This record gives sequence, structure tokens and C-alpha cells, in this order.
Amino acid sequence: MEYLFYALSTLSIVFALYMVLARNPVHSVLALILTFFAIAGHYILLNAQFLAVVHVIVYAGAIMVLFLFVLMLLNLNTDNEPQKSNMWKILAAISAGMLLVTLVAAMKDSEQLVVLRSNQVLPDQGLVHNLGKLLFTKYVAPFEISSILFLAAMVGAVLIGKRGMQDDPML
Amino acid sequence: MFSFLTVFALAIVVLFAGLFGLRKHLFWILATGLTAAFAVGIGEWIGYDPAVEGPKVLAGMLSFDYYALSFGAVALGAMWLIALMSGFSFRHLNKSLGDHYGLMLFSLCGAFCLFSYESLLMLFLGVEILSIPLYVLAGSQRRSLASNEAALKYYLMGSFATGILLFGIALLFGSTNSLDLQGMHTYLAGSLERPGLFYTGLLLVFMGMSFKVAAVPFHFWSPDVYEGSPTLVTTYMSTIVKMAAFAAFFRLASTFGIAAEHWAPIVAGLSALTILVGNGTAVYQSRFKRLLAYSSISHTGYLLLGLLAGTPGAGGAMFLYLLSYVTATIGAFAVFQLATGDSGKEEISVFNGLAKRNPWLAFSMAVSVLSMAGIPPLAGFFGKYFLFAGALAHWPWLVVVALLGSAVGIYYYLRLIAAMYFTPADDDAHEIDVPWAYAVVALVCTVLALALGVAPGYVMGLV
Amino acid sequence: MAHMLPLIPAFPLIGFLIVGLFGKNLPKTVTGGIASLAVLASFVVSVLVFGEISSTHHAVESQMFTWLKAGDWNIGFSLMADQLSGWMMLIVTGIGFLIHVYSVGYMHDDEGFHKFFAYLNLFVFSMLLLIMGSNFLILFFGWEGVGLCSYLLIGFWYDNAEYGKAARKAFIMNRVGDLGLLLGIFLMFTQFGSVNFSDVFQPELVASKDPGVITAICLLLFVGAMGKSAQIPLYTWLPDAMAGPTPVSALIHAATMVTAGIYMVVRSNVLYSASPDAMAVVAGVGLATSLFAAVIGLRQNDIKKVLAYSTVSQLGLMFLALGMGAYATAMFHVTTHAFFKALLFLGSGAVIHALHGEQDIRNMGGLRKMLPFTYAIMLIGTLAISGFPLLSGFFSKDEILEQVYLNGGTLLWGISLISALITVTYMSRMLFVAFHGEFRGTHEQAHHLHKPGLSMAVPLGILAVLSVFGGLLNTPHFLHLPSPQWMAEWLKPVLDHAHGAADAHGGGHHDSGLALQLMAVATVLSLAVMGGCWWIYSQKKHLPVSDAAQEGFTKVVAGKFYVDELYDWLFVRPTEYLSRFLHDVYDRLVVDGLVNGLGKGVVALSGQLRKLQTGNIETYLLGMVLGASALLAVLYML
Amino acid sequence: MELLLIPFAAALLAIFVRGDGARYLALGATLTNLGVTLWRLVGFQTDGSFNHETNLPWIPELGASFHLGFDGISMLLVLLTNILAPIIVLTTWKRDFGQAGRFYGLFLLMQGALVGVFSALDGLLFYVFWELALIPIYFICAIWGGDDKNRITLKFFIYTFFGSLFMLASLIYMQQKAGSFDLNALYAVELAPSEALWVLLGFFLAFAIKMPIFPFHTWQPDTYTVAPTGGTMLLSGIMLKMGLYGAMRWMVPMAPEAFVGQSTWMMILAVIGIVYASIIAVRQSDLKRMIAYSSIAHVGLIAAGVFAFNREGLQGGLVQMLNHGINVVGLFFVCDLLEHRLGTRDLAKMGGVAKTAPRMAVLFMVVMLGTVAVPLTNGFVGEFLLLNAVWQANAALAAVAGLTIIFCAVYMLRAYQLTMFGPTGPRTENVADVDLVETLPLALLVALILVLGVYPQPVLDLTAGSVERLIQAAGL
Amino acid sequence: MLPLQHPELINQYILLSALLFCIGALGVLIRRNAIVVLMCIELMLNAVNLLFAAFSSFLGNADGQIFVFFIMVVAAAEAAVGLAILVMVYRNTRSVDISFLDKLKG
Repeated sequence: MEYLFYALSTLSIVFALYMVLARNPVHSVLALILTFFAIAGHYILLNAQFLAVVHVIVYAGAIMVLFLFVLMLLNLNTDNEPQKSNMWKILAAISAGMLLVTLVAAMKDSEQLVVLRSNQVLPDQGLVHNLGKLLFTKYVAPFEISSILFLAAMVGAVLIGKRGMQDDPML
Repeated sequence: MFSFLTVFALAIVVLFAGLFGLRKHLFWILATGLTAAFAVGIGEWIGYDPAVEGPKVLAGMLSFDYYALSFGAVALGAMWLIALMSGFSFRHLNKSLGDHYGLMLFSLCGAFCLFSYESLLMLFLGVEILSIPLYVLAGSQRRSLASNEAALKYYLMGSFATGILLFGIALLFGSTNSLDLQGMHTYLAGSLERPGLFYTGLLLVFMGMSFKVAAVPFHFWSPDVYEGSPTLVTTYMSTIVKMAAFAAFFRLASTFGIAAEHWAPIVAGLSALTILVGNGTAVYQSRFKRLLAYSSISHTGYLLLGLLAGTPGAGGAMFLYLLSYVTATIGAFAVFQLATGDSGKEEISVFNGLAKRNPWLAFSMAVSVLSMAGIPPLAGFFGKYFLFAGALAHWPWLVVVALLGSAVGIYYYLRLIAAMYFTPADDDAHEIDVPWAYAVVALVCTVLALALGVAPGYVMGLV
Repeated sequence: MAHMLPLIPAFPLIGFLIVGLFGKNLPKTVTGGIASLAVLASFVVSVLVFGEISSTHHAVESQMFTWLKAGDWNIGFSLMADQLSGWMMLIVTGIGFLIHVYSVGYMHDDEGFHKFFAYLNLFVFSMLLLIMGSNFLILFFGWEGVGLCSYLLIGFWYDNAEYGKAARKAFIMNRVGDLGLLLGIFLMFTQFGSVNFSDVFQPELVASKDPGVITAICLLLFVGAMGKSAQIPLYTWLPDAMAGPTPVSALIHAATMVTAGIYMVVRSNVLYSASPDAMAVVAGVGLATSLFAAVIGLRQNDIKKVLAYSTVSQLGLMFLALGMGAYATAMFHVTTHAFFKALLFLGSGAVIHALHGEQDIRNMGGLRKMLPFTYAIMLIGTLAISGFPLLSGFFSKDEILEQVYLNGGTLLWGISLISALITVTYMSRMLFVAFHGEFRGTHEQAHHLHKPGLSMAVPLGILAVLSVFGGLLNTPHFLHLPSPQWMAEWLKPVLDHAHGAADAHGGGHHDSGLALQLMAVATVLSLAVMGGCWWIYSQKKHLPVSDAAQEGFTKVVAGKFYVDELYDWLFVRPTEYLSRFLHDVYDRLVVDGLVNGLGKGVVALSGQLRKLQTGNIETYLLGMVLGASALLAVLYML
Repeated sequence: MELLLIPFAAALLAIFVRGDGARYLALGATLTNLGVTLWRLVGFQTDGSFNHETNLPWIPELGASFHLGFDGISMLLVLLTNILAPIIVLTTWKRDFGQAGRFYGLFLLMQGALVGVFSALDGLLFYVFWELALIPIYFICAIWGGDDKNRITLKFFIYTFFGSLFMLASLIYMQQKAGSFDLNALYAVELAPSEALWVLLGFFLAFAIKMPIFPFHTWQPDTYTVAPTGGTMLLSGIMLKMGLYGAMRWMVPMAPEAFVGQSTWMMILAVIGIVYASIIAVRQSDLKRMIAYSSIAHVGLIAAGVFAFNREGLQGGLVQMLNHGINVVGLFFVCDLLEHRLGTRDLAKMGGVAKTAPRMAVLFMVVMLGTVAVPLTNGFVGEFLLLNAVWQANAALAAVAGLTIIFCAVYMLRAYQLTMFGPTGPRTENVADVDLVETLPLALLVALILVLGVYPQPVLDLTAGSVERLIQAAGL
Repeated sequence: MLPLQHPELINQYILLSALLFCIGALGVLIRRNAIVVLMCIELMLNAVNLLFAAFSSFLGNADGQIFVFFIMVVAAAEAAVGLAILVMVYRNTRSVDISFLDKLKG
């Protein structure tokens, strides 16, 4: 199965790069969606089936559509996004490259991870049944609390998104 | 825990009250609710018994111990003062007042998570609950370009930093097989040889927190956002948000104290850099909010010393410092709001001759500013004292840097004093009408700044 | 008698307080009277004390209170009177009283009358403290006190800025000496653990100390003496001090204060005798000063300046005597000098008074006929100082010359004789130019001559008598006058322990024939010189030319060898330049510049740091990424 | 304790007093405090033990307590503070401060803080009072100051604050070694040589700046010149003694061995300051500035004596602190009188005042003589002991330090000449003599100058025991 | 699958996520369009998600997957708020170019 991993990895990297480098924002969106699909493939490889499904629905289905929607709304679906100077791009590339190098270098000698592995094999840990149980027992508090997050995000988005509040001149 | 729930409930009540047009009563609802939450918090504090109840509540996710409860009470108190100031700041708001209050309270909920988290998941959620309403609040003056810019900058950089934080958490998870602090403890205690993965994760998490507390080089957002946001939001950000972030940061640092030799030098470096850049840049500022932003960065630098102390008393020192810093900042912003009024002027010159016009206001401001500068016997001095003293044994050079930074700090704090006391007022300046709410804020802040100096040890024992 | 001791300085102090505080509201006669009476009272008590000493042969001492007790120091405020200070007390109070009386007349028209007397009383008080102190610190009190009074009185006419300058110069030069004295006291204290005369002046103790240290003490003390007694190099203040009223010049700058240095050396004779090197220095400085000042005196035309240089020169002579170990001789000359120099000054004061402030002898002339009494006075004074046989100066000066010959050899004797002859020259010149020939002053002066009143004439008369007969105090044995060498005998208890001192064989051990020969040589030469002067200035009516017309060496002499200019150039100006430099350049630019530079550096740094905050999100993000990689790199290296 | 409470309470009260009442309040409070101080002197134990101790718990976590006590040294300086305070109030009696309440409120606050500094027996308390003293004087200087006050006072504040931060660092370090801020506990700490050196330097920097000694003095002339004269008097008369006192009580006994190794160059700095400032003072044209420089010179001598740290030096230093306070207040008062009468401080524009204002001239003369240290004035006692102390430590240095005797005469006589003597000019023709309100403080100062000069022993007796104990504590 | 057959693949997963993370960061740095920048941040978050999932699988610990859900939740909420802010900015400036937002500085 290793080659499947490498294939998916290659795909995700290529699409990710394309997303970053594409001139047209819409192309970027599409490339990102493809990247997400590749990542979903990884999830399946990793025995995280439910996660893969949710991932596709939430990201590819919801978030990216939202992005696309906004892009269209703001009429930005053209190739003429202003570009930064090459100098800057090179600088940025070097910086990002340095980040990668230092990140990887700092994670040296990761072999010891193996010690932590549990010997139990849990082929079904990524299934909805298992995850649901976890979510509503151990993680019930964060689950509830994340509602605050949604509420806040909703109120916030409405607050600054809605048009015309004549009675609030500051807005 | 119950004060946390009270705040959450209050947020929803306020939101709906706003929706149903109870504009006039919103403030009182808010005030009552906050008072109730505060009272509940105090009750919890008094009733807290580590032996009986056990420290973990909410399934090991949040733990409302003395530390969390004390910080929570301070945050509620600060929120209460900010609410008092809102009557004036938000006077132009009509329908959306409830939304503003609601968002602030939501954010406060995030702060509560940060005070009490036991799991990195809650840390992450707390950070987000704290931040997301703030992105909105920063941009709440929708017509103001500055406000827009502040919101976008805050949002973009905040999200970026969240990415870093998450990557770090992921690495920690991978290397320790755990997400909660208890698990980390166990892991740390059990293994002497720890992989680079672990330290990298830890460092990335620290970077994420550094962003929240605005430590150099992750501080860039703060001056711009502080300046662009509505003043009240800036007040909120520079007090409650900073306090929450530091409370969380300290919890983290004390958890990983055993591994300090791998992160302490880096934090020390960050601290030194932060002190230098914060103080150094503040010297040049002429706009008040920006000045306070840089000063706040420098305070971050001092507070980072508290992470290094590695002594049990360090939490108390952080608490004292944050308390003194929060009161002083609120006091300063309150006076600033009054001084600048509707003019929208941000220059320090709005304070010119304030001592002649409103001597008590000027006095309050002076106390706040001197407390921030760390002049004894004000609260800020003792905050600094305990932080510096804690770090002195292991980081003498850093303490020297911090002292030098304080000396530089005096320069710009005194400029404010000089403006109020030694510079004649502008021609059109007149005596400012002080609304009662502001009088209360100024009084509370001044009294606290003076009183904390009398019994700092007691305050430190609270956490 | 001891309980009366504090009264002696107390009277003038009380006089000072009364006159100083209330004098302005009292009539002048009352003011002058109180002041004079205060000194008179001191004099009377001094005489009583003197009598006591002469009958008991014991010193009288009075402990008043502990002035300072700190660390190892324990200094009592105590006074004492022994033979030496007893004698000085008489001179100070006696002559002081005469001059007070004289001043009542002399200062009568001055608006600062009461102030003047207050200062004079204060001076007498300080001087008495100086000579009566029983330790070096009390001596130092008086020492500085007289310096202060000298300052106040030189600058008495304070609206004249030049006088103020002269006063300051006097004080400051004295202070230079005082520093030496103070350091000498310190060194003495570290050596002896005390500065009480009775503790220090113990020959055995002194002998047990390192001679080098003793020499150092002596030299430091002598620095003080140089300042107070106007010796090279600290003499230049004294001629300038003539800016003060003439009675002041007489009292302070001739009779009493300037001899304090001699008093101090005599007082410390135990130390000096133990240090031949210090003695040599004292003698050398004395001789040099004597000659140098005398030469300058040759070309002075201000009547008071002539007397001033003469004083410097005579003081040099006294130090020469001290250097020879002839302490009693020096004291003898102090006494006679006090008489005749006070006389001369007061006489010149009478002249100046008569001529409404004229002091230049070239503008006088022929006063012999106009002011016969004053002429007589001045003549006596001049003859006395010139060593005219049997007058006071004759004895004292010849004794010094003799001692120099005996202890210093022919060369020194020759030089000091030359110095003495020069003295004769300028004194005669002054006398003849001023009093002989025709009057060269203005018509106005001639017709409004102020003849000295009674209050001025009586003291002059008394002093004249003393100048004539003062020599009898210490006549040589070979003249077979009653009580020969009285003074040497009198001072013997104080000097007794001075081993190897010249006075020890002052009694008849030496060759009377030699003494007589020396005396004869000196007298003949003096008379010849005086005659020559009479020929030149009285008969040929030779007039000193104006300063501008002088050239060559005479110009240098008239310019006082440009020592003032030299000092100005060496000390005053460099200090002033340094002061400006330090303040305007060094302090402002370097020391403060560093401080301000630090501040400016911070501000400049701030100006640069804020540029980091570009406002552009991209740079912020870049900064964050770079920062993150840097931190990761650090972690990697840790 | 009530020595502290009286000024603090009065300060609080003064803020609320409108108009001239504040003057009377301030005078009353300072006189009361003086009275209490004098009363405290009755039955005072001069054996070096601490009298009238107050010890209240404060921050037990740090071993910091509100611990006050008065030994001879403290008492002397408290006495200085409380004697000068009413005199300074009197000297400012006729000055218009706009709102007198604010000025006197700050003034009294300062007085309380100074008393606190001199009597604190707890390191942290000492530091708190130390900084507390800085705030009111900063306000006084900056509110009522002259030209360019903002910049100069800012520099003053930052400079001195900067120094004291290092003292704080040393104190914290000591506290961590001792576990307590108690004076005796801090004395008892044994430091390794390298630690001791740093602790010493931390203290030294703070005190050297406060005194100030060369080369940390540059804030001083500017600040003295720009401050209102009342403030200048506080600064020069009392506040700079904080540095000297601190060196005595806190610096040396903390790290005596390190101090012994370093004392020579400290003394050299002090002595350089003497000569340096004296030379500068010689040509100053601004009277106030000249006094400021002269003050540096005098303080340099005191510092040199204190750094010699022998009995003579400490005793002399203490007595001279008192004397310098008295003299310099007198000088600044005269300067203030002249400035208000003539409208200038430029010496070149004065002259001949003695003719029109003889009483002032006489009083000024005595003050000047005290400054010049003529025997039988107070200045001599101190200078004598101090020079002797330096002499014992290093004879050559004493010879250089002794130059102060000469230079001080040079510049003081020059100043006196240029102000009082000489011909009267257009400015000085109609100068009014000092009136009763002005004579009173000046005469009091003059009386002190003379009394302390003739009979200094009581002061020396007051401090002898404490000095002895201090030297023992330092083991020197 | 991973835990069963190829535990050593965890290193490759870590590398992959790091790479994706850095590509995201690169995008953040070089793009001027705020929406694209947002997308790049989403990519970074996804890199994290992948890492969590990999660890979860490797360690046999489902907590990692739970965490991923929360990240998704947050990402969604963040995206909503972010886009609202963008729209607001666009309304005021007619642009979503982040380079133009540099009024606040110094």
C-alpha cells in the first residue's frame, strides 16, 4: 500500500503548490479542493473513514463553496490578481523553505515515537460509532463549548456582514 | 464553573435582549449579570476545597481551581469596569449594542476556558472563542478604514498563528500520546529521553501563545490592531485578552517546567527581545493607543520572565502583575476616552493641561501610568518586583535587560505625565464632564493601584 | 589666673558683637570707644597674666570645653599663656589698642565706621585665639580667623572692585598656606596621636620619630607660615593688601597677623630643631624673600607699597633668623618690627590722611615743613628700620646678622647685609622724596592739609617712643646695659628644650669682639648708604621717573619682577580656561554627552525600530515566519 | 512613626486646602514634626541601638516588614530633614505657586518620604521610600520649574531612577540570599567575592547618581537651576543625602570585603568630582548654577570621607551632611532673594547689594563663610574630619581633596564679590533689604551655622555610637 | 492500515504535513489576494489535520481524530467570520488586496 501513500502525497503536494502558484483565484480554489480530496484519501488510508467523509463534506463541500461564492460575489475570478515582485517572492520562498528545513531539523530522532505505540490494534477506531462515543463522553464539554464558538461566529458574521444599519452611524 | 456558565447565559440573555429592543436596559442587565457572575465566582472561590471536590471538573477538560477562579474573578471585575465605560463608548450604538455586549461576553467565555483548561483541546478552543469575537469587534466600526484594517490584520495573522499553534499541538499529541496536561505530566515524568518532535511541538505551541500575548517577533499585529480598533475594544484586548493569554501560557509553562532547559533559553531570548523592541519603539510614539500598544508589548516581555521563574510563587507573581497591569490599563484608557471625547484625536496632546482642568482625572491617570512604569509603592512596582526577583537567580542578565527596559519605559510614561501636568492646555480645551461611570472606573483603578502596594503578598496568595 | 584667660579673647569678641550688631545706631565716639576699650581691657588682663607668668614661671592654661571628639580626635577648646604667647598677647593687645585709638581719628569720616571697628575687634579676637590656643587646631581657628578679618578689612571699601580683588587674593593665597598647615596638622596627628602643644613638643618623642616625617611636618607647617607671613612664593598678596585702610595695614599687615607665621615656627621650635633640612628651607626662603622684596621695594612709589615690601623683606629676615635657630632673636625682631612698622604705617597714614588719599611719593615732597610732627615720626621709623645706632631696629637687626654670621657663614651674612642695606636705601628714598625738597602736590592739597588730631597723634607718639627704646628689650651683653638679653632669657622656658639652637649659647659664650665688629661694619655701611640717599634724593632732588619711562632691569623691578603676571599666567588663567573648557566642552559634550547620547541613542533606535512596523501584513507575516524558523533553529542547536 | 504620619497626613490635607491656608498648614505640620523630633531626642540612646522602633508585618512572603527605627545616624538625618522643612516653608512664604496646596502637599509628601528613607530598617521599605521621594520632587521641579523644565526634569527622573533600579537588583539579590529584607539579616549574608562585587556596584550606581559624584553628576546642575528654589533646597539640602546615607547604611556593610577592594577608585572618583566641580564653579556666571556645582564639590568631599569608611569619615560625613544642608539652603535662599529682586541670576548683572541691603549682605556673609568652611562655622568641622579621614586612607588624595579649601574660597568669594560688593548698578540701586519673613529663616540658618561651628560636639555624640556599630557591622 | 503494516510511514506523514504546512505558509507569504491567503491558511490547517489523523492512527488513539473535528469546526467558524470581514473590507475599499492595507503603521 506504500505506493498508494506516495501517490496521494504527490498529488496533494502538486495540487497544493498549484493552489499557491495559480494566478487565477478560482483555479486556486479548485486546486485546493483537489488537495482536500487527496487528503481525504490519506484519511482513508489511515483508517479514519468517518473523518474522511466529514472532511469532504465540510471542507470541499461547505468551506470551499463559501470561498468560491465570495470570490464570485466580489468578482475576483480573473487572472489579473496583482503580483508581488519577484524579489519578494524569492524572499518568501526562502523563508518558507527555511521554515520547512528548521521544522524538519528540529524534529530529529523521531524513532523513539515507536515506544508510545499501543499494542492494541484498533481497526475500528475511526468509525462513527467509536468516535461518537468518545465525543459524547470524554469530549462532551468541548463539544458543548464549541457551541459558544459557533454562536459567536454567527453573531459576528451577521454584525459586520449585514448591510445598512442606519440607526448605528458608527457601523 | 458556575461563574463561567453565568457569563455564557448572560451573553445569550444580552443577545436576545438586544434583539428584542431592550436597548435602554441592556447596560443594567449586563451589570447585574456581571455582578452575579462575580458573586458566584467569589462564592466558588470560597467554597473551593481541593481535597474534597477534586481539581478536575467537566470531564478533565476544565479545572476551576484557585488559579482559574482568581483569574476569572479579575476578568469579571475588569469586564465590569469595561462595561461601565461602554455606556459612553457605545452610546452611538442602537440595535447592535446587544451584539457588541454579547460578543464581548463570548470572548470572556473564551478567557475562562484559557484560565482553566486541562486539555490542549480546550486551550485551542479557548483561544478561538476568545479571538473570533474579537476579530469582529476590532472591525466593528465598519465604516472606519482603520477599524477594517485592524480587523483584517488581526484575523489573518491570528489564523496563521492558530495554524502554528495547532501544528505544535499535533506534534505534542504525537509524541506524548495525550492531549491533556495530566497526560503530559505523566509523559514528562516517565521519559528522560524525549524526541525532537516533542520539543518542536512544544516550541510551536509556545509560538502560538507568543502571538496571543504579543511577544516579539509575533507582536506585529498588536500596535496596528490596538490603534485601529475602537478604544473600548482596545481596552478589552489589552487587558482581558492579554491576561487570559498569559494565564494560559503560564499554565502551559508550569506544566512543561520539567523540560525547561529546552525552552527556557528561547523564552528568555523572546523576553529580552520583547522588552527591547516594546520599550524601544514606544519611545517614538506620539499616539496614545499606539503608545500603550508598545508599552503593552513591553509588559509582555516582563511577564515572560514569570514563565522562567520556575518557582511555585511565580503564578502569584504573574497574577499580581496582571492585576496591576489590568487596572492601570483600564484606568489609563478611561481617562483617555474622556480626554479625547468625540474629537477622535489620538495624540498624546489630548492630555495637555489635564491637571489644571480635571486634577482628579489627571491624578488617576498619573497613578495608572506610574503604576505601569513600576514606581513604588504602586501596584505595578510589586508586580515587577516579584517577576524580576523570581527570575534573578537563573537569569540575571535578563533581569538587567528588564531593568534597563524599565528605565527606558519611564521615558515615555513620563511624557504622559508631562503632558498632563507640565504642558499648558490647548486653547480650545475645557474642563471635561466626567460621567459617573467613568468616575467609578477611575476611582477603582486608582484605589487598586495604590492599595495593591500595601499588601501584595496577600494578593499573590490568592491563586 | 587661669580663669581670667578666656577673658582676653572674650573682650574683643564682645566688642565685636556689640559694635557689629548695634554699632550702626550708636554715635561714632561710643562705637570707637567700646571697641578700643574692649582691646584695652584685654591688654590689661594680658598684663596681669604676664605678671603672673613672670612671677611663677609657669604657663597658664584654661580648658573650656571639648570642641571635637570623634574617632581618635579629642580636641579641647582650651587656651594657654606661656612666655611666648604672653609676650605676643602684649604686642597684639597693646599695639592693637593704640591702633584702635588711632583709627577713631583716622576713620572718623567713613560711613563704615562701626563695621570697621567690628572687624578690628574680630581681628584682635582671632589673633588672640591664634596665639593663645593650646593646640594646633585652636591655632588654626585663629589662623583662619585673622585671614578672614584680613579679607574683610582689605576689601573694606567694597565698592571698589580692585580692592575686592586684592582682598580675595589675600584670602585665597592664605588658604593655600592653610591647606599646607592643615595637612601638616594631619601628619602630625598620625605621628603623635595628638595635636596638643604639650603632647607634641617633647624632644625625646620627636627624636624617636622618623626624621623625614618630622621634616615633612615642618615643611607643611611652613607652607602655612609662608602664606600667612607672605614669604616666597606666597607673598604677592601682601603688597596688594595695602588696599585696606592704613590702620589695618599697620595692625594686620605689619605688626601682628603677618608675624603669625613666625610665632608658629617659634612655637614649634622643638620640631624644627629636630629637622635641619626644614631649618635650611626656612632660612633659604627667608633670605630669598628678604632680598627679593627689598629689591622690589627700591622701585615702588606708593608710600604704602614701599612699606609693604619692606614688611615682606623684614619678615624674610625673621625667617632667616628662625632658620638659623635664633628663635628669640626672631621674636625680638618681631617685637621691634611691630613697633617701628606700625609707626611707619600709621605715619604714612597720617600723610595720606593729610593729603586726602594721596599715596604716590612723587606727588609729595617738602612735607617736612608742612607736617613736622609726622615728619618726625617717619624719621624715627625710618632710622629705626635702617638700624640707626641704639634705636630698636639697630639691636634686633644686628642680632640677626650676627646669628647669620655665626650659624650660616660669611656668604649668608653678606647677602643678608646687602638686603639690610637695600632696606636702608628704599626707606631713605621714601623719606627724602616725600618729605624733603619742594611740594609737588596740588594747590588744593597744600591748603587743606589735615593735621593729625589728638587721637592719631598720641598713639604715634607712644609708638615712636617704643621704636626708639624697644631695642632695650634684648641688648647684647657687651653693651653692659641692665638686664641684657632679657627677651632671650624670658623666652628660654619655651625654647629651652630646643637642643642645638643658637639661643642656647646666646648668653656670653660667643665672641663679643666679633659681634662688635659685625655691628660696626653694618652700622657704617648703613649710615653711608643713608647718606648717599640723602645726597641723591634730598640734595640733587632726584625724582623717580614714571613707570612708563623705565627700562631694562629697573623696569623689571618696578614691575615687581612680573610675579603677579607669572602667577596669573601659571595658575589663574589656566584655571579659568580649564573651567570654561570643563563646563562648556568636557562636561557638556563628553560627560553629559555620553548621558544624552545614550538617551538620543535610544530615541534614534526607536525611530529605526518603528520602521519594522511597516503597516504591511506581508512583512509582518514574513517576520513571523522568519522568527519561527529562527526559534526552531535555536531549538535545533540547543 | 508619627514623624512619618504627620507629613503624610498633612500632605493629604494640603491638597484639599484652598488658597493660602496651605502655607500655614505646611508650616504648622513641619514645626510640629520638628517638635516631635526634638522631643524624641530627649532620652535618646546614642549607643548605636535603634530607638522608637516600629515593626509591622508587610509582605511576609519576602520577609519584608514595615520596620522603622532611629539610631544616631538616622536621627541626625531626620533632624536635618525636619529642621530644614519649616525653614524651607518659610523661604517659600512669599512665592506664588498658583495653587499653594499642591506645592505644599507635594512638599510634605517629600518630607515624609525622606524621613522614611532615613529611618527604614527594611530593604524593600527603604527602596519604596527612596522612589517615593523622587515623585514629589519631580512634580515640584516640573510644574514650577524654569526654562526647558520638561526635558531637564525628565532626564533627572530617568537618570536617578535608572540608577536606583540597579540598587533594586542588588537588594533583590541580597534578599534571596538572606530570605528577608531585614537590615540585620542582609548584613549577615556572606557573599562570594564575585557576587559581592556586583551587589556593591548595583548599590554604588544608585547612590553615585543620587549624590551625585563625578561622572554621574550631569543631571544635577541643570535640575538645580531649573527647579523652583524650594525644590532646589529639597534636592540639595536633603535629597542628595539619601545617596550618602545609603552608601553608609546599605552599600558598605552589605559587601564590606568587596568595598575594601573598590574603595580606592570610589574615593578617586569623589575626589575628581571635588576638583572638577570646583574648577567649573570658578567661572560660572549663573549664581544658582554656581551653587549647584559647588554642591557637587562639597558632596564629593563627603562621599570621599564616607568611602574612606573610618570613624572620622563617617562622623565627619554625617556632621557635614547636616552642615551642607544648612549652608546650601541658605545659599539658595539668598540666590532666590536676589533673583526675585533683580530679575536675574547672572552674576555679571549684580553687584553692590551690600550697600542697599546690608542685612542680607551680613547674613549671606555668614552663610558663605560656613560654606567656605572657616573655622568656628559649621562647615569647618565637617571638612576637617572628612579631609582627615581621606588623609588616613590616602594622603595624596587628601592633598588633592584639600584643594577644595582653596577653590571653594575662590568661587564663593567671587560670587560674594560680584553680588554684594562692587559698585551698585541700575538693577541694584533700589534693592530692598530682607524683611522679617525673609530674615527669619536666614537668621535661623545663620544661628545654626555658628552654633554648630562653635560647639559641634552634641552632633558628634549623637552619631558616635551608631558609627561605631556600623563599622563593626561592616567588620572594618 | 498504517498501524498495522507500516508504522515507519509515520515519519513520511510528518514530513508530508510539514511540507503541506510550509506550502500553505508560502502561499500566505506570496499571495496578495486576501481570499487566497485565507485558503492557504486552510491548507495549513489541513496539514495539521492530516498530522493528527496520522498520529491517531499510529498511536491507536482516537483523540487525535476528535481533535480534527474540532479543528474543522473552528475552521468553518473562522472562515465565516473571515469572509464577512473580507466582504466588509471590500465594500469600503473595493479591493481585497492585502498590500493596500498599510495605513496603520509605525
